[in-house]
Amino acid sequence: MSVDLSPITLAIFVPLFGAIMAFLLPRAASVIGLATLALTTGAVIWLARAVLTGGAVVLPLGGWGAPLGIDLRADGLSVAMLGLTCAVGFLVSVAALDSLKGAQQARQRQYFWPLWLLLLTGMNGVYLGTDIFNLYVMIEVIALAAVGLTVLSGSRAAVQAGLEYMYASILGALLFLMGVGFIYLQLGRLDFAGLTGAEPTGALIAALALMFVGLALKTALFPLHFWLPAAHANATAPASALLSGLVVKAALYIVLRLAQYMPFPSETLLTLVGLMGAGAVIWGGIQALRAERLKLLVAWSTVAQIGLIFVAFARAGEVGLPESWKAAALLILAHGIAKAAMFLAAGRIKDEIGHDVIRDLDRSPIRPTLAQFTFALAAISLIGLPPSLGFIGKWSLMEGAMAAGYWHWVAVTMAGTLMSVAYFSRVFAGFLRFDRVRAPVGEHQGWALADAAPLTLALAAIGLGLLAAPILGFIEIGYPFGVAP
Amino acid sequence: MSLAPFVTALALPLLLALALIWPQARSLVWRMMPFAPLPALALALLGDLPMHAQADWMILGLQFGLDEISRLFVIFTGLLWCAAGASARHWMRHDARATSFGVMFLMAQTGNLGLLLALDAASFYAFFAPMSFASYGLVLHSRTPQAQGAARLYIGFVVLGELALFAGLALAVAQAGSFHVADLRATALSDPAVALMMIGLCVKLGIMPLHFWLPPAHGAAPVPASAVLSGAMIKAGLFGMITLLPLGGVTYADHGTVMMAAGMVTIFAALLLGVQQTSPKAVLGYSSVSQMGILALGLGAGLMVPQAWVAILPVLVFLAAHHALAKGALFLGTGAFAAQTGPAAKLAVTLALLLPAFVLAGLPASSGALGKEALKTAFNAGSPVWLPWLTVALSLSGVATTLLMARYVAMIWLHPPGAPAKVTQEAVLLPFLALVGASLALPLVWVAVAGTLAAPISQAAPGALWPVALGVAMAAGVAIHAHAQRIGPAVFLAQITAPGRALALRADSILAAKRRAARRLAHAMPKAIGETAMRWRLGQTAIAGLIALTLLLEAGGSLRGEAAMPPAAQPGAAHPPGHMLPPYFEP
Amino acid sequence: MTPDLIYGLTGIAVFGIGLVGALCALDRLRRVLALKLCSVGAGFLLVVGAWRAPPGVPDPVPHALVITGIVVMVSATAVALALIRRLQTLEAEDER
Amino acid sequence: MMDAPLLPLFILLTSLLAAPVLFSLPERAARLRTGINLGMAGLKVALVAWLSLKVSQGVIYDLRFELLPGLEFKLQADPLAILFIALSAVLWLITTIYSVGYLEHGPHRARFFGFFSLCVAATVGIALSGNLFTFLLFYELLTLATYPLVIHRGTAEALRAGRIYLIYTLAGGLVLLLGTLGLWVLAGTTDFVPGGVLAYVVAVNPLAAQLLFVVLIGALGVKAALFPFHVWLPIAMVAPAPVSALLHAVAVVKAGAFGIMRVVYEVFGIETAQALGVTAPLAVLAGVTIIYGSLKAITQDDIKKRLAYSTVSQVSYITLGVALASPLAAVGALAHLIHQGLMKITMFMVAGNLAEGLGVKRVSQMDGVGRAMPGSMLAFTLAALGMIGLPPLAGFVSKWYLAQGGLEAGQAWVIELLLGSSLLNAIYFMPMLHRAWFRDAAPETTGAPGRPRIGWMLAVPPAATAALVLIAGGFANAPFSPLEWTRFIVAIEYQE
Repeated sequence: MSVDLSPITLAIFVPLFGAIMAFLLPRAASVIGLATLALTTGAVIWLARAVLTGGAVVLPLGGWGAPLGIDLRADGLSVAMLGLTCAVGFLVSVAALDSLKGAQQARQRQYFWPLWLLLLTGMNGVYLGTDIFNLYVMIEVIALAAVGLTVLSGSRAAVQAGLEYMYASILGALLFLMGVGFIYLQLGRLDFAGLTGAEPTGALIAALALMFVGLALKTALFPLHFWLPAAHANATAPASALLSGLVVKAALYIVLRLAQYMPFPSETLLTLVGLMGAGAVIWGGIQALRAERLKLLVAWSTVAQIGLIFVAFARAGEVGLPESWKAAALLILAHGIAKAAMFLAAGRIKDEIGHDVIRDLDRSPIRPTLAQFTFALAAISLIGLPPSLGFIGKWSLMEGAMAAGYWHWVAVTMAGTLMSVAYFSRVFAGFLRFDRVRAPVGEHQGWALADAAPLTLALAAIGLGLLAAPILGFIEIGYPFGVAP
Repeated sequence: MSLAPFVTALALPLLLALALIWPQARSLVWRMMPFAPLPALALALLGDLPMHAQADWMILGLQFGLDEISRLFVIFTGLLWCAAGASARHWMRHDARATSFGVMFLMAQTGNLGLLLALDAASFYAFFAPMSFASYGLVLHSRTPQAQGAARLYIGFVVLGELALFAGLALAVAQAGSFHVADLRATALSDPAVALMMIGLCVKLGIMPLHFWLPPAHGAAPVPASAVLSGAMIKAGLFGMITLLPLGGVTYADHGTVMMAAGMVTIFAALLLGVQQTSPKAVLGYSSVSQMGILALGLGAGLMVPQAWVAILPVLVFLAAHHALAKGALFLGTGAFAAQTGPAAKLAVTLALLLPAFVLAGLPASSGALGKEALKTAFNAGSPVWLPWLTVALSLSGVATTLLMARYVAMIWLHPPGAPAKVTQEAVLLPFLALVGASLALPLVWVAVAGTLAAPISQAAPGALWPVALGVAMAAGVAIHAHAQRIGPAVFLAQITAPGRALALRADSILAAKRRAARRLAHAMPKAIGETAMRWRLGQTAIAGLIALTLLLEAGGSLRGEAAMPPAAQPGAAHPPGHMLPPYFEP
Repeated sequence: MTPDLIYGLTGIAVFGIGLVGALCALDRLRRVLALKLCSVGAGFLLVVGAWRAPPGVPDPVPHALVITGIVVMVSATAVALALIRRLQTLEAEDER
Repeated sequence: MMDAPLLPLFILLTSLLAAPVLFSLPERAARLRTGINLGMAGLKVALVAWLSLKVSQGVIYDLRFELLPGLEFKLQADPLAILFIALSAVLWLITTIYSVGYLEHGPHRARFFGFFSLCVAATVGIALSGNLFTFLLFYELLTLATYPLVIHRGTAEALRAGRIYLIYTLAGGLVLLLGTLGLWVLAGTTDFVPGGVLAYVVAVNPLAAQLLFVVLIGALGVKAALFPFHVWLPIAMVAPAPVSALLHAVAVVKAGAFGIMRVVYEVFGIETAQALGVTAPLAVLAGVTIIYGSLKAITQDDIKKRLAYSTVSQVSYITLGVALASPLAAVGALAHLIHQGLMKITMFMVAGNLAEGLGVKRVSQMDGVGRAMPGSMLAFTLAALGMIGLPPLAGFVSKWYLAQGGLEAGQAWVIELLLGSSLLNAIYFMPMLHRAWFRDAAPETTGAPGRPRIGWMLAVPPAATAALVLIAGGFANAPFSPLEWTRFIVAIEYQE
């Protein structure tokens, strides 16, 4: 069979190839990793141009179209997700170069690149796939790679958390698989196009619910979030950034896609989703307020933010769904960028100060100013202050909810915002307090190349808010799906 | 008309005040002190009436001008300031706080002259306020406990007066639709507007019951300051009423009644209070209050019967001038007396002091007696009901003043006021004598200065001797001891707010405890919930149950539904099934 | 009761048992085994899909899916077991 | 004359771009930093002067940039914007000089001036915002930029204050977001248009409009320190003097007050708001705040706290004037925006000088400071007398117009309110003046004898602002004075 040289195939196979190469040539792993990312990014840009000029691109892999073969399809939303993955991934890789350069991290270095590239393959596969079974395979690939990244540091806590993550992830995937099976039983088709317009029978909805629960488990939606804080808090900084910024988004993306094509959710189900999101917002906020360590706080904030994305999804009920996904997508992009920046910055702070106990941040005479600044910028986007992308996402969320008269979602969003202010301000206080230090405090300490990547990400998270209109325009390309040609 | 003369008249004292900040300029400024009011005096004496100039860009549209009335006020006020300045120059020569005094003195002077020149309400207020506030420094000058008490009382009344005046002016301007005083006078202002303005100005004038500040303040201030406070500045209240209220056009019967009643009370109550004072300057202060009561009678009559105002107004101006000069002389004389060392010199000064004292008391043919007689005549045009009372009151006021003067003369001997250690005796004597002269000559000079307005005075009867005689007789048999005291406003305020503060403290502590408890709970609760959930795997179990339920549903629906599914609904059936395989399963 | 129904219900039951175990068991190894059970249950269900009309001609797609699922599960099990071993080693080290 | 449609953007950028540069300068590059600070501040004053000239000639600047479909980032230079922007530009220059002097040897100067610059950028942005959405952007930026300034000292107390400040203002910002959304959903636009955009909504659904008004005013009331949202303001006094000066005079509270103006005049429209029956309660609330702030101020011994409560009281004059719905009161309110800024910044700078030069931080320590620091205290005196409302100082002019406005609107209680407030002002300011000028210094409180050393950079700024207080009052009727400009604006807002 012949594979056409298409940006779509490149986006999947270049990372796969890179992962294999990096595994085989551990000494050149970082070079291979960066080169792979550069190539992948190039492919995504190519793809983005194609999408921008010609609308959605469909590539029947191996020459057969749906419903028989595997179609790969790129529309605005998937390219946006690809772009997020590649851009954030690239910058995290740059940061990883620095944080993994020590001699004692040789082992980590050896495994980081293959795992990460495998992860990239999986995610790109998810964003380009149009077939729910393929999605299942890809989320399994992602799960394995992500677990590998979680336990990379080799500490007991990390391995424990990784194992917990593993269980959750596999179980989630299996639930998804079960749903896939039921759908096949019902419809005899697994491609998105085949799902469109299906009769929303009770059984189909139940299958969908199974898939949703599986995905919720993977994306750590309250109350299925139990694995996330430990996993994200104990991984190394670049791994946390990837996990929190990108990996959970893959499952979220599938939820969005399913919502687009499946005979979705009745109003009650959607309300349930929203309530789970609201629960996440509140519970994540409370736990973040209590967290004693910086990375744990950030991880709990991820729980809360993911909840917020689901609230955005449910913000205007069934009627508003054709618009609500845009708000959710904006929040996904915003959270991906900002959270990656925040985890990298938290890692930098931990590296410089030597610990990440929030209470004692102000006891250190060392103040990694730039990393702290980055953290604050990322927090601005996560809290949702203007003009960040997070703000725009929140704006769309609240606007839709308000227009539909769903005041409770507005209230939840506001409560979540206030809580995020409260827990992030705990951290700021640690940065900016000086009267508990005996030694003279030096400013501008700990400048490093590694600061550049998170800073870029954080600035992007804020600056992209100004480009919200074009971004929104872009992700709408190729929507609604319709039946593939 | 150009603005320049007015600006010059006001800028000179102001600039001198500012110049005092530089140590190098101080001696020059003190030498200039007596001449500071000269530009204003020159303007009043030499300028052609009526004068008017305006600067729209200043404050809220500044308008200056002089008419016949204000011209007279400027003349006697300026004269008094000249004399007080001359006296102050020597009085303050070795004073540690001379600079502070000088600045306040000149600021007050600027304000006093400025308000006489102002022709619009905002500017009037703009000059009235600095005058009042700067005087605070004059009253407080000695920093003794009495001075501090007096100053506190003074500032309290000033603020009260300013506020009332502000409110009254605001109402008045809103009603008249113009800032110009002529427009205010031409408008039938509402009762509250007039009442508020009257309160604001009566504070300055010391009409009872707004007089409390006056005697202590005049007693506490240094001699030159007392002279202008008592002579010049309290007349600002009178001038304000003359210039701002629609007197002579509109009837305000109630206001007039109150004013006259207050005036009568003032005349005699001040006597009763004044004769109990031991400080000679405080006695003089009460005498001022008493004299202002006379002016209040005139004002009240004018308010009540507008037609009478034409007759009353010139008399009031005359009385103001008369009181300014006589009282100024008395205050400066007190200083001159204190500065004398030998008993002979003291006696001589006392004799000189008797002249203005008798003028004030209304010795026949003196300005005091002429003024009162003229006022009686003017009252004839007023309310017939009040006329007899007014006449009697005016006559008896002579007795009252005589008694007060007697008390004063006694007190300067019994409780001689303090004087600076190294003051030049002649230098402080000279301004005093000049004012004595001016006071005696007033009836003669008035005709020349006031022109047509002097008519009622020149036609007035010389007056009777009996009130003065009676007063002297009574005074001779009187010996009274007195004491006066008050509590300060600060203490009062503290007492009022004490329960509130205690309550707030208590509420704070309760709140703090509650907050602590809430914080403990907020820390403990999530932890407990989280741990319980972790231990019992609540979430997971619930989810497992849910999913199991879904599976059962599915089992019920999907598996049974499968059999019912029509073959046509299976797209795969139409194609070779192998093609459904992913590529890597391809055979 | 048709065989496919029996087969399907068995699959669901097996999945359910595995699910409860995976979520509620505490022992690590048991949880892995429970996940395996889930996987088997899901496999059963997919195989039922191959039974569809006409009953005589098996649909190969579900078979392919099942095989893929098994492959995925095998690798996942391997990773899980490796992690468990690693964790045991670490715990043993900590205790010493 | 050259026409530059991007002029408002340039004005915004003068301080927005200065911020990153200042952040990145090393701590020791003091001279360069000062140069950039003063250069940019001076440039901004010049640009603002140019802009005001153009606007007074009738040019309207309008820059738009679409952020979301239909939702624009919009900068607009109208006379009302000029009023605020001129205040912030001039006072920024003055405060910058003061801050350079004040923090000469302090730590974290790079950070301080960076955020300082950002803070002014936010203020300028608020002034130039052409719609409520843009206003919201800068409003939040202002919160973020001022937080590091408030906690600049880095002590536990400062941190606590900072947290309270942050929670209040961000909660306010959140409610403003809610209000903006509500406006957007109800009216389909968030533009500021003289006469308002809500006439239709008010006619159709008055309840929603009333609710929206409450939400918006509540949100802006946090920054404008309306009772009971004023709590943060006195606590935020732990900040360094120039920060307090800026917070009180220009940036934060004024942003709130300015926002209230925009909302009442250009979102609702004064007539609509009046018809809706919401202005009267707002006026009453402002009145309560005025009295409450003054009463609290009396009991404070800490100089800065007393000034802070005084701000609570004084800023509500602006709200009061807006809410009275009469052109004259509006003139008073708008003029007070400037006048209060000038007076309060003077007082805070002098308070800073007292703390810096003499170690005097409490009213009870102020005995005799007038002799030790005559220049600064003279400035303070002018400002305090202005606050009380003595002519010809600036405060008198605004109070006068407020009183006239109250009468014009038929609300005579305003006069009583103003009287009460002036009385209370006198009660808490007079003792300070009395102590400063008429008491002899207690040696143990003022430290070493002799004249204190404060550099010209600390001495000149309060003198300059005090002079402005005098000029703004004394020449209130002159062209381009705040009062005149205010009349120009009111003519537009009342569409006369």
